[in-house]
Amino acid sequence: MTELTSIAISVGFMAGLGLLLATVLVIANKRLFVYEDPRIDEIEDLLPSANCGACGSPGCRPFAEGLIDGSYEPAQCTVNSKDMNKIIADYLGVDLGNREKRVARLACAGGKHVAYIRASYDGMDTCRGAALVSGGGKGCTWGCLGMGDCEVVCEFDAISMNRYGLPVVDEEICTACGDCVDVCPKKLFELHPVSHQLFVACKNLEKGDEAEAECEVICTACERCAVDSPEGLIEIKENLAVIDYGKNRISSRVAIERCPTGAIVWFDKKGNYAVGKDARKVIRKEALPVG
Amino acid sequence: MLKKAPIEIRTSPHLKKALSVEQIMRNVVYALLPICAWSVYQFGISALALILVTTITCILTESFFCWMSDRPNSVKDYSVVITGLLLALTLPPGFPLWMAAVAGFIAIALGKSLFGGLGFNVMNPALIGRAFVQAAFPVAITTWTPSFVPGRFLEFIPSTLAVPFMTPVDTSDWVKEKAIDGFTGATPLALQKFEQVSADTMDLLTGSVAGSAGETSAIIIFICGLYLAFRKMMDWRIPAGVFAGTVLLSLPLYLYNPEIYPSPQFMLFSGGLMLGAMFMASDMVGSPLTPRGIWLYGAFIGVLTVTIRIFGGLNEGVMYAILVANALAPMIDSITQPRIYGERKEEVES
Amino acid sequence: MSSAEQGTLPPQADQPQTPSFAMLRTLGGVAMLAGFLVVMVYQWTKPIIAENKRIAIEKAVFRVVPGAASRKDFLLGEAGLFAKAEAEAGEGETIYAAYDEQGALKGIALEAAATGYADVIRILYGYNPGCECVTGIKVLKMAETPGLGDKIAFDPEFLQNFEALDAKLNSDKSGLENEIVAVKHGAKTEPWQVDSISGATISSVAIARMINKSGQRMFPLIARHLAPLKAAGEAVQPAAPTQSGAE
Amino acid sequence: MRSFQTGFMNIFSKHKTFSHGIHPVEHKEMTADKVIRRIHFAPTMIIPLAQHRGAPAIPLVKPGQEVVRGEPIARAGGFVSVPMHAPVTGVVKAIDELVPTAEGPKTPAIIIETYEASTQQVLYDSPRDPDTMTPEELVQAVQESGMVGLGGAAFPSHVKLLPPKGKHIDTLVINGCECEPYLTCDHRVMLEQTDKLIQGIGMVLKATGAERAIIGVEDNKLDAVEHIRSRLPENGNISCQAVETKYPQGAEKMLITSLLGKEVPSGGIPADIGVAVYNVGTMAQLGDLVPQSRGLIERVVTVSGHGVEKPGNYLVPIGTPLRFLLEQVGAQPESSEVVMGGPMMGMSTASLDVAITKGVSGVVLFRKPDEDMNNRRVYPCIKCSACLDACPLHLNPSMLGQLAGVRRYEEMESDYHLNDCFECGCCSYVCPSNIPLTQYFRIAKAINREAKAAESKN
Amino acid sequence: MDPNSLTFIFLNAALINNFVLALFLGLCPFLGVSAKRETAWNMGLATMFVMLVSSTSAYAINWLLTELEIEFLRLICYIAVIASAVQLVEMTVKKFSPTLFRALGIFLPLITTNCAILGLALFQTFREYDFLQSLAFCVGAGVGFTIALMMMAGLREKLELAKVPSVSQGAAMSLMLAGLLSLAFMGFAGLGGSHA
Amino acid sequence: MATLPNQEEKITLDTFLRGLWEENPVFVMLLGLCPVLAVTNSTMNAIAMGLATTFVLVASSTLVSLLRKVIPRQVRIATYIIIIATFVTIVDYVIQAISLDLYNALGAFIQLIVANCVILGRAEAYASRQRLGASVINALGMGAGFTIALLCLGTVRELLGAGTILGVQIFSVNFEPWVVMILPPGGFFVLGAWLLLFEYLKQRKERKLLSEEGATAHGS
Ligand SMILES: Cc1cc2nc3c(=O)[nH]c(=O)nc-3n(C[C@H](O)[C@H](O)[C@H](O)COP(=O)(O)O)c2cc1C
Ligand SMILES: Cc1cc2nc3c(=O)[nH]c(=O)nc-3n(C[C@H](O)[C@H](O)[C@H](O)COP(=O)(O)O)c2cc1C
Ligand SMILES: Cc1cc2nc3c(=O)[nH]c(=O)nc-3n(C[C@H](O)[C@H](O)[C@H](O)COP(=O)(O)O)c2cc1C
Ligand SMILES: Cc1cc2nc3c(=O)[nH]c(=O)nc-3n(C[C@H](O)[C@H](O)[C@H](O)CO)c2cc1C
Ligand code: SF4
Ligand code: SF4
Ligand code: SF4
Ligand code: SF4
Ligand code: FES
Repeated sequence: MTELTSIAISVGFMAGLGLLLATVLVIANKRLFVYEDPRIDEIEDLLPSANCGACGSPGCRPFAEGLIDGSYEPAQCTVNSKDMNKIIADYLGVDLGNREKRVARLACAGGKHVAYIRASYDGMDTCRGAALVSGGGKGCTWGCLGMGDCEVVCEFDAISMNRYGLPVVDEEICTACGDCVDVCPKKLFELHPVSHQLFVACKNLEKGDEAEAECEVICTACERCAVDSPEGLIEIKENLAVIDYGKNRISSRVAIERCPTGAIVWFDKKGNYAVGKDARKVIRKEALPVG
Repeated sequence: MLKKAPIEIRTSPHLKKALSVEQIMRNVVYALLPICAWSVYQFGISALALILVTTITCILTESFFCWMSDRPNSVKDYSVVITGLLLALTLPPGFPLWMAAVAGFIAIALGKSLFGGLGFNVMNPALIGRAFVQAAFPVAITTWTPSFVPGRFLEFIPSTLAVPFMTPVDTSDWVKEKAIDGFTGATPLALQKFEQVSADTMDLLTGSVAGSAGETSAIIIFICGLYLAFRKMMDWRIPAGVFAGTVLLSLPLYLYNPEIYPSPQFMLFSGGLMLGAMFMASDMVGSPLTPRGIWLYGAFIGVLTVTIRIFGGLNEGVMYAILVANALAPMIDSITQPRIYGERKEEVES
Repeated sequence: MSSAEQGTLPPQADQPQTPSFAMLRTLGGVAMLAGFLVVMVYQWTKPIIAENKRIAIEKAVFRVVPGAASRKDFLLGEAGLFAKAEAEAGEGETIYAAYDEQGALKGIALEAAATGYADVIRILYGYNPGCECVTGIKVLKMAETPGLGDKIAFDPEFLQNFEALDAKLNSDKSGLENEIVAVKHGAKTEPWQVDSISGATISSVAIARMINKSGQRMFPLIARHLAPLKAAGEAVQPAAPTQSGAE
Repeated sequence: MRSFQTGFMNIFSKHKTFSHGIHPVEHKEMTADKVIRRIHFAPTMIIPLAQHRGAPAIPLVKPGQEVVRGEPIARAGGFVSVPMHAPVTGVVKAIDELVPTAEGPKTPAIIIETYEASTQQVLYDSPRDPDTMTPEELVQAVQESGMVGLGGAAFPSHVKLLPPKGKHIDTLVINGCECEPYLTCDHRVMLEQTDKLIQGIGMVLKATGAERAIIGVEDNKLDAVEHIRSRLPENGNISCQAVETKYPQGAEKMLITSLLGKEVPSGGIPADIGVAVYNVGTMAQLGDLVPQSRGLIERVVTVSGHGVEKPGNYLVPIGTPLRFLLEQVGAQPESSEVVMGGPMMGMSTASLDVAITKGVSGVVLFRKPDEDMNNRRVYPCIKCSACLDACPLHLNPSMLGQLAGVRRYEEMESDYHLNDCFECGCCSYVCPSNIPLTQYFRIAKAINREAKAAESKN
Repeated sequence: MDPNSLTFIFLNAALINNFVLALFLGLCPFLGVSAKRETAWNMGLATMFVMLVSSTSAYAINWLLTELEIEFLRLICYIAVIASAVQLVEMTVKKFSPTLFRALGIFLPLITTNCAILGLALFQTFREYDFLQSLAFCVGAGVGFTIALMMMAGLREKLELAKVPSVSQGAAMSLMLAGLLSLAFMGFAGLGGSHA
Repeated sequence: MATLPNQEEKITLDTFLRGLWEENPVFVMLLGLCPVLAVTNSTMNAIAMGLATTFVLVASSTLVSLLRKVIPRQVRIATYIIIIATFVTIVDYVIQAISLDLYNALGAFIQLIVANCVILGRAEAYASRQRLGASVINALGMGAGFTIALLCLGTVRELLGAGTILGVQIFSVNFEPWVVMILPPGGFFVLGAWLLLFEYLKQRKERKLLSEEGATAHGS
């Protein structure tokens, strides 16, 4: 067949094919259209996809959906960078929303150098494991076992173990995801707004001498903090000082000043804490002997 | 009282069976030594050199990668020695040493260290090493030399000492000069495949045939395997499964047409099947966990081996069969999870 | 989709109207354009490609039939011998008759195929009715292992087998006197045997098998239609169709 | 497959058994022939209020109050709970003192100062005839006696007398296996308190309305079997059978399978298949206490291990401080680990100030040299499937362990039956890689439990 | 065995010249969707389905084109038709069976234009298979693809539990695994070929 | 990350370089692997395939970018595919015209360029949103990146697998070739090895940075 016919045929054929496909697609689009909001994907792209749950939703995609139907505020994602959240806010035409930064705080100050070790644990190097074996080797059965499950679990590397085997939270980085709260077998972590500056770093329920026999920075329930601070801010429950954060406004440093052990502490904005001046000075650097 | 030492606390159970990994591995090495000795007796210093080279390369590679990925050096657990020995046993006696070294390196690097070392490898390292060189140097790995050559303890097989990365010399004239009567350079399996002549079972058992160092003496291998099985250091179910699978497929074929299809006993005792079943399929790391899975795995290897040998392009299939089975192991496991004590019927369905 | 417009889109928008015409227009137009471009390129390259192909075949034919200078294509089958030009497909296998300058039939090139080690191997081989022997082979397509199976294409020692591979017809001209078989490397004793490449027995066997198979079928036919094949050489025009069984 | 194995094994062992399980070294010879001896009363007694499964008991006494040996000092805190009785005659020092426990967390306990002068006789009883009592009265009596499972679980015994609605108990299984190495207290009880044992069984038969009772004893205690058989009542509804010596033959599920060939449904309790399991010690004590309407104030404890100078079976008042007990039996200086219970399931304790509670069937002391077993190098799982062949419940410990290694706990529960594991320790025992599998599983369970609790909260 | 027999075509496509491990077709989905076993399985099914669609439609188009003697438009037509056919299927499934869509549908766009699908169509044309042969070829390819995918997924799931060195995690690992698999698959070479 | 998709970016050197390294289609995005592995058993093929792909990439990007305003969303994929297929067909015939041997060597993979995810990906993700210049330059970059990747594999595989590069003997004549490198597994292994190498270097760099920042460094 001649070249021209061939050209004609092919061009015609293609045109036909193109139109055919187009019609099919048109019909398809009319008949079989299922709408889903494309913004979900777009926002999800803008989220860190850490799926940590710090925002309070199961993961990043549900959070994105929540953002669109307004059940969440962009700033609730504590992992994302500020300006990123800003972009999302503008994109959705909602306001950023701002909630106070929360951080994880450890209710134990009994490092190796001040807390008495009753038995040497030999086995899996995890707090969970140790806690299951007669509660672990530590004299204070409420205290931190210092094997760093929390350090491991923190996806953001906000926790590092110090030389005395106590986890230290870097409040800059902490996103209050709460993983460490869940993982700690002794339930020593609590999530607090940074404005909660007064804090009792102990959970031991014993009192007096037998308490002090176990740890030098233990709360002995001597009640000084409760007496010194404004009415009702602190009261002693089960031999332990408990702060009523409802009255957080009236909290102040005076509460910690006469604490003999330094079990109650005052956090500054940067996240490092101070003990009262009457607190027994700990000069020991090395760990206490076992047994 | 008790105050001499501080109290110690441990988790239960406080008793422990004596058997430990390094013990198992050490015994496997013991079980392999007689086989190595026999192959040296058969093929002379070439075999010896081969064994040493592979083993040493494996050890060096292992230590190197442990150092790279700062893991504790895991040479002490002997598993890498096993890898080296088994690798050597699967290679032709005249295999150039430099190629053997390549095989050893690949076996550990690709087969083991890549995945994190002992226990994490998904396929049998030794066989990965062999499969690699078989694909890389198909000619060298299919050129066989006769056993019991006079003066084998004094001189190397010429191809053994090939210059690294260079082609080995052709051994055929060396074989002629050695005047081994009617040695065709073909393994019993090759002969079977291409000329339909089955070697005599007795020869296979005693190993007076061509073949790789470890595949020519079924009887010794079998005995050494039994030793492991009795020491409960190797799972007898795997070799049993392999043998079962082999017979299962080859017997009907044989009965159907004895002319072209080899006999089951030939299938069992020829080639690497015995070594493969006893020492390589039985590598627990690559094999399934569940009881039924283990049987399935063994049988599958047997069947696949026969299939490849009879219908495939290659005349030996054990290696590939085991590798494929390793790859299938996770799936076998997941479909053969054991029914647990007191499991209710409806749970079994769901 | 620019997210600006998305931003204005209400969260639960019902389906947006489909721009039917735009879709038809675009797709149709683009398709037409495509068709045009392709056909143009096709028309332009067609002759060149055809030429390339011809040269390729010629090269192959002349290689397997030494001393050939020109070729004619025929279809040969039970139905008879036809010049390729006016025959419809399916009346036989394509064979290439090769002639020297004087137009004397130097030999005939045939195609054969069989499964090798990796995949199907296709070859072109030359057959000389005069000496009743195979005069050469050329591998057209294979996927054999490089450095091993693929030696069948160039290994001189192996190709030597086919420079004068005996393919005598048996007495009643119904098939080959003796089968063409491959034997292990260095075991060749008879002129109709093929000396395998060691380490590539399978590939070698495949070659021998395919030549034997095609030879058993085609050589007798060729013998029957030798005259017209020869004649085609002298004739300036392609030979007229000669009915089979004429002689 | 399983039934095949079971049958298969029965060919070899002459006695009934279950499939899988292990054969650890027994070490029972150290104490098997030591008759039960009473030890002195400690100067102070520690009675934790929660030393049984279920709700803790509620104190009835006040500090400074005098108590007589056997007098109730705390009442049951609910149905699944039992009262406590004074183990000595003395004076109450405190009623909510926080004391260390073998489990770990400190719990409130009643502290009693012993009167040296007192003869420590139990004056606090009133004889009665069990045969005249109705089942209801019997159950009542059992609870009042403060009886809990002495086999280890310390589960209130009376609860097991009243099966859940719709269940009827037709068979009693009396657990005299004592499969734990070292322990021999049940063995001695079977030899020395046979009549009490049989009497107790009779009472429980009546209370539950069960037709028959089978006493299962491992075949390393055939003397006990003979002895019991010689004393059995002729009406033949109580029988005594030997079962293969194999750990954990004593686990109730295993014992039921061995004796009756039935399986307790996964996640269920023996009552689901009409069986209740009681330990022989439990029975013997019931047979002793109920007729005199006394309370449980002492139990037989095997003190053994190479760290003990005078290993033996001792009748120990509930509440005796561990430290005092060890002083009595003499602990060698180099002994460094104290295990409460058997070495397979018992946990070592971190403090010597814990009390001997109702659930403690043995105390085992290890010396440093004995422990070389424990601190071996841990390798990755080599998939040897030894653990699968050991697990009496046919779980897949290897897979469970690997999942635990990467903290995929929910999967362990949903896909690999984590919650069926009763922590017998067989898998850890056989694992050539020395992986602390059982410990992994305890951790996983704990974490899952907390996760669930959190779920239900919000 | 006869190279054109249906069995051989099937075996060849499934094992000997496995699409992924020997011919390098469809690697993107192979590496992308082989992390979990059940997704891999669904992916396999989806692929097999799409292959059927493409194989049949390719067969039809090729016939039409040869009739019109415009074979040079083959590629365009193949890809265009296959793509829109699959898209159609996808939308239908999405509309009428959301569950099925969640299982298989999500993969369809991924597959539409991948090498395996188009390669299938092209190869069956080059090799001039008739309809039945094309079918055998297509099923074989699908099965082979699924097997490879499942093996890969199994191994990768197993390695999820391993302490893999940080360097070799991720794509490199997957490729090496694929390499090992294809090494193992070399054992199938010449299956059914050697015995005439 | 902070750029929202709707901004048309202005042409910078990065527009081109991106394709070479941090968005390299093969080593980073792992797209279009099939041709990469299939045809790299010799350097020649690698080059040819690289050029062919680049051509299609550029041409189709041009057309798509030109038509981006008139193509409705619903038919964009179909349209892109047709456009791509057209150019592939053209390349296909041109190569046939140039050299049959090369054509046979590359096999079906020339036509399979259509299916190469990179090209459609570019059209969809970039060309359909950017102005002509940007698209072309970016396409060129991508093509170059693709070609470089092909070369990385091709040279290694040919060198080890045959002892030659572009057919030229590199090692001594009786160098024993590693056949496996030209076989399918070799393809996977070599690419895997490259990725391992890159990953190793990357991690070593990071470790250096960390140690410089000191122990207080946190990755966030
Ligand atoms: C990686 C590899 C590639 C192979 N390639 C071929 C091949 O292309 N052709 C062939 O005939 N045999 C091939 N073989 C098959 C073996 O070489 C087989 O042993 C040999 O064909 C048997 O012939 P022989 O008896 O001369 O050794 C290959 C084997 C392997 C392991
Ligand atoms: C949480 C829990 C609940 C139980 N509930 C019952 C029950 O309702 N009825 C019963 O007869 N036994 C019940 N048991 C008793 C068990 O069947 C078993 O006898 C007891 O746990 C001691 O067994 P062990 O030592 O093997 O753990 C329960 C046990 C546990 C741990
Ligand atoms: C692994 C394991 C081993 C056990 N071994 C024994 C044992 O040797 N002797 C025993 O009386 N109870 C043993 N038990 C407890 C029994 O399962 C069961 O709880 C007990 O016999 C119930 O009787 P009780 O409630 O009177 O203690 C064991 C439990 C487990 C989980
Ligand atoms: C019975 C048995 C067989 C073994 N077989 C092999 C083997 O075939 N190849 C190998 O590399 N290692 C083998 N090993 C050693 C070890 O399991 C192997 O190195 C692991 O695969 C390394 O992770 C074997 C070990 C045992 C106990
Ligand atoms: S806080 Fe809790 S988790 Fe962290 S180290 Fe202490 S005990 Fe372990
Ligand atoms: S794990 Fe704890 S420390 Fe780390 S981010 Fe979450 S809350 Fe903060
Ligand atoms: S501890 Fe659990 S998993 Fe291990 S053997 Fe016992 S029951 Fe099985
Ligand atoms: S016994 Fe230990 S090593 Fe063996 S499979 Fe079980 S966990 Fe793995
Ligand atoms: S290139 Fe993506 S599937 Fe082949």
